[in-house]
Amino acid sequence: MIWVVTVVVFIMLAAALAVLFLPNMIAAVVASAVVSLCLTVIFAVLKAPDVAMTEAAIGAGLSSLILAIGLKRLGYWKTDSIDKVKAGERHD
Amino acid sequence: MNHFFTVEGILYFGAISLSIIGLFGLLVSKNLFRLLLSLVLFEAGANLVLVLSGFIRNGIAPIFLDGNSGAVMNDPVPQALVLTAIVIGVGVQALALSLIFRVKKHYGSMDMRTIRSKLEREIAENAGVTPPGSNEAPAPVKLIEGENS
Amino acid sequence: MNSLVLLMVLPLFAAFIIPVVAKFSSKLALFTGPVVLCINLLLIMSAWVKVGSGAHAIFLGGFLPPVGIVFYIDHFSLLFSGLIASMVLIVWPWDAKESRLYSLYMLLSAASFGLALSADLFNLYVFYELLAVATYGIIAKQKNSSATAASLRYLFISSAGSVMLLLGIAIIYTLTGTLNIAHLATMTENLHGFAGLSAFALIAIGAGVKAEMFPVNSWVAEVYGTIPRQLSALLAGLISKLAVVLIIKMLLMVFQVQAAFDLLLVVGMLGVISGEMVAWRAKDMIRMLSFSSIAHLGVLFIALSIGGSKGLWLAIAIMLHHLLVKGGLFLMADRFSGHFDKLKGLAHHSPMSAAVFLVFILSLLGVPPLPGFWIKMALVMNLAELGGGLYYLAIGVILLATIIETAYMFNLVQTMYLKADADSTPLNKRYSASYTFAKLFALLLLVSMVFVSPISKRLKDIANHSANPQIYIHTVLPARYLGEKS
Amino acid sequence: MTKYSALLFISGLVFLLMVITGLLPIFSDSHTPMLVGKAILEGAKDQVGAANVVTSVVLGYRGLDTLGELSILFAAASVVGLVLTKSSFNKAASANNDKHDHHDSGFVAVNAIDLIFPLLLVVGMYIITHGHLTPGGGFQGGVVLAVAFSMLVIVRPRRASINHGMVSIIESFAGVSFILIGVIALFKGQSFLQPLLSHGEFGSLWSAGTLPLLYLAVGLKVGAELAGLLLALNSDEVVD
Repeated sequence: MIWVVTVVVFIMLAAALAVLFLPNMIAAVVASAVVSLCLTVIFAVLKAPDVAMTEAAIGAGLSSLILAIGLKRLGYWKTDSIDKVKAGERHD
Repeated sequence: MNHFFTVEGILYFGAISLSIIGLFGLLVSKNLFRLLLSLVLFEAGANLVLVLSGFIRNGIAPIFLDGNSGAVMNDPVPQALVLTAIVIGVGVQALALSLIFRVKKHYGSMDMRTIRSKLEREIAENAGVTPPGSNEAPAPVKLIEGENS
Repeated sequence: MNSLVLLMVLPLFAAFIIPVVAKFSSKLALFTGPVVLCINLLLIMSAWVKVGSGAHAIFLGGFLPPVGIVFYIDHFSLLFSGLIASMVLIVWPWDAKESRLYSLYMLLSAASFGLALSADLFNLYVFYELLAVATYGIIAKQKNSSATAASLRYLFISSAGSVMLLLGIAIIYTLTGTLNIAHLATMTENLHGFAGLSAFALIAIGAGVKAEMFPVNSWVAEVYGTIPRQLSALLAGLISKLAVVLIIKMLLMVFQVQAAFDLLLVVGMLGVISGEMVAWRAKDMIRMLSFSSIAHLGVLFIALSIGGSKGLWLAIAIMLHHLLVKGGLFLMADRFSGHFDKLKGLAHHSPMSAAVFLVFILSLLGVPPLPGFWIKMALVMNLAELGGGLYYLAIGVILLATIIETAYMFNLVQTMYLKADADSTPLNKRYSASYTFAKLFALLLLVSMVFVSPISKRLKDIANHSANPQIYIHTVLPARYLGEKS
Repeated sequence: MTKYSALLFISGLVFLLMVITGLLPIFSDSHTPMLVGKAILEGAKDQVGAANVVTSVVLGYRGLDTLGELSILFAAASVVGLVLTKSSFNKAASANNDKHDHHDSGFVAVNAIDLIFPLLLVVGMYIITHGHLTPGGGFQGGVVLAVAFSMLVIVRPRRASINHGMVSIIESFAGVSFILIGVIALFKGQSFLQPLLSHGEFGSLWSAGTLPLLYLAVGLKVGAELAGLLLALNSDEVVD
C-alpha cells in the first residue's frame, strides 16, 4: 500500500506544479482535475469513502466543469486546429 | 526519520507540499484564473491534513455493516468536517469565477496588478484626489502591502 | 432558554423564504428582514434579564458536549448579538430593489449571531465563511464595477485566510481530538507546545483578514473606497469586531500564554504604526478613515495582549467605542466626501454636522472628558503595570500614534473652520437617515461620558465573568468530563 | 513586490515545515487522541441510528454545520445570480435563452446525454436516499442531479430549459423544510435539530428517524443551488 500512496502523492504534486506553471490554461485545468483524482484515491486509501465520493463528484467533476465554463467564457478555450475548423465561433 | 516513510508520513508530506504550492501560487501568480486554481490547491491541501487527523493505521471505514462489529473504525468527525469544507470550497470557487467574469469585462485584463492599479486610480478619482503614484512620492499603500499581491 | 437558537435560525429562515415571498409582494419581502431583527432584539433583551450574572449553554440536537455543537450564552455574547441586530437594522438597504440582496443581509446577520454564540471551533469556521460569502456578495452587488474588483481581491485574501483557519483547526484536532472550546480549555497542556501555538497563529492570521490585522489588510482601502458609506460603517464597525470575537474566544479560553500575547502585541503595534502613517498622508476622508480604522484595530490587539479579564474589559470598551466613533464617522462621511480642500468653511455652512464630527474626533484622540480618554488612559496604565520591554514599547507606540493622529485631525478641523471661498459648496445637504443615526451615535457618546464609571463597572463585571475559563468549562461540559480532568 | 512575496512565501514554508516537525511525535506513536470520535462511535448506534456514522455526524451531531453550509451555497448561488444577470426579482434570467440562437451540441454529446440523463437521475436519487446506510448522501447525490440537469440544458439548449422560478422555489422549499424539521423538535421542548421519529430497524432503508428526510432536503437544496449556479455561469449575459 505504501508504494501506491507514494506514487499517487508524487503524481499529485507533479500535477499541482503543472497547474501553476503550464502556460496553457486548458492544460492547467486538466492538471487540477488530476490533483482531485489523486486526492480521491488517497481518501479511499485512508478509509474515508464519503469524502472520496464527495471529492470525486465535486472536486474532480463539478469543479472542473465550473472551471471549464470559465475557460470558455474567458476566452482561454483555444486549440489551434479545432478553431480553424469552427471558424467564426472564436471567443475573444 | 524512520517514521517518515510510513503512509501517514508520506501523506502529511504530500498535504503540506500541496498547501505550500497553492500558497506559492496565490502569492506569485498574476493571472486571475491561475489565482483561482491556486486557491483550489491550497484548500485541497488543508482538507487532506484534516482527513489525516482521523486516520488509524488498521482502521476501517466508519460504517456499521454486518461483519465488522469488532473492528477499529476511523474517526468519523474529520470526514464529516471535510465534507462540509469541500462543499463550501466549491461555492466560493463559483462565486470567484462569476466575479472574474465581470472584472474581465470591465477592465479587459486578467492581470491582477493592472487591475489593482486601475482600481486604485478609480478610487482616487472618485474621492477627488490625484491618484497615488502619479506625480508625488510612491504610493503609501506599499506600507501595508501584505500576504497577497 | 433553548429557544435562543432562534436568534440564528430565524434570519436563516427569512433568507431562504425571501426570494419566494418576493414573487408575490416585494413590499413584504422588504419588511421581513427588519421584522425578524426586531424579534431578535426582543429575544435578546428577555435573555439578558434571564441569564443575569450567570451563563447558559444550549446543546444543539440534544447531544451533550463535547460530541455535539454548543451555543454559549452570557452577557458578552448577548451584548454582541444586540449590537449585530441594531447595526444591521441601521444599515438595512431600504432602497434596494433586489430581493436576493435582502437574503444576503439576512444571511450576514445569521452568520454574525452564530459567530457571537457558538462555542465550537469548526462551527465558528462555517459561520465565518458564511459571513465572508455574504459580504463578498453585498460588496460586489454595488452598482460600480470597481466594487466588483475590490470584492474579488477581498475574496482572494479572505479565502486564503479561511484556509489558514481551517489548517489551524486541523492541527488542533490532530493534537486533541476535539473541537469544543470548553473541552479544549481542559486540555491546554496538549496545546501549549509549538504545534498548538502555530495553530493559534494560523487561526489569528486567518481570522485577522476580516479584523484588518496588520499583514493581511491590503483590502481595506480598496473595499471601503468603493462601497457606500453605510456598508463601510457595518464592515468597519461590526464585522471586523466579530472576527476579533473569534480570536478572543480562542485566546482567553485556550491560549493564555505569553507567546500568543506577544504575537498579538507585535501585530497590533505594526498595525497601529502602518495605519497611522498612511492615514497621516491621506488626502480624502474615506482613505483617512480606512487607515485610522486599521490603526484602531491595532490598538485593540494591543489591549487583548494584556490578557485575562483586564484585557477583555479593555477590549470590549475599545470595541464599543470604536463601533460608535467609526460607525458614526462613516455614516456621516457622505457629507464630507472628496478632497480635504473641499471641506473648507464647512463649519459655517453647517455648524451642526461640524460639531458632531468634532465630538467623534475628540473622543477618537482621547481628549479628557470624552470616553476615548478614559479608555486610552486605562490601556496605558495597564500596560505600564505589566512592565517588560515590549509593553513599554507598546505604550510608546500608542503615544506616538496619538501625536500623529492629533496632527492630521487638527489639520482637518482647522480646514473645516476656515472661511469658505465664495463659490464652494462643500456640503451634500440632502437629508439622509444615516446622518440622523450618526447624530444619535454622537449623543450616545456624550451620554456615556456622564456615566463613565457605572458603564466601566458593568463592563468589568461582564469581562470578569466571560474571561474565566472555569465558568465556561463548568457551564458547557457535563460532570463526567470534569472528573476526568483532575 | 515579487521579492516581498517570495520572502513571505519562504517564511510561510519554513513555518509550515516546523509545524510538521511539531506534529511528528503524533503520527510516530499511534494516532490522534480521538476523544470525540470514540464517544461518537460508541453512541451513534443508539443516539442516531444510522449505519453510516459519517451521516450521523453530518446530520445529527453536527447538523448545524450542514445548515450553515447549505446557507453558504445559497449565498454563493444568490451572489452569482446577482452578479451575472440583470434580473430584478428573478425574472429576466430565464429570458436569455431565446435571444441567442443556441445550437445543440454535436451528435455524440446529444445521444450520450439522452442515454445518460435518466441513469444519472436514478443514481442521484439512490445516493441521496441511501445516504444513511452507505457512503454518499445529499451532497454527492445532489451534485449528480445538478450535473444531470445542467448538462441536459447545456447540450440541448433548444429542447430543454430549466425554469429559474422553479429552481428558486425548490431551493427555498428544501432549505425551509430542513429548518422546520429542526424547529419541530424545538416546539416539542427539545433542542434544535434533535433527531425525531423512531429509529426503525438498524440498517434498513426506513431507519434513523428524520435523517433520511434531512438528507433529502439537503440533496434537493444542493442540486437546485448547483444547477442554478452552473446555468448562471453558462448564460451568455454579463452585465457591466
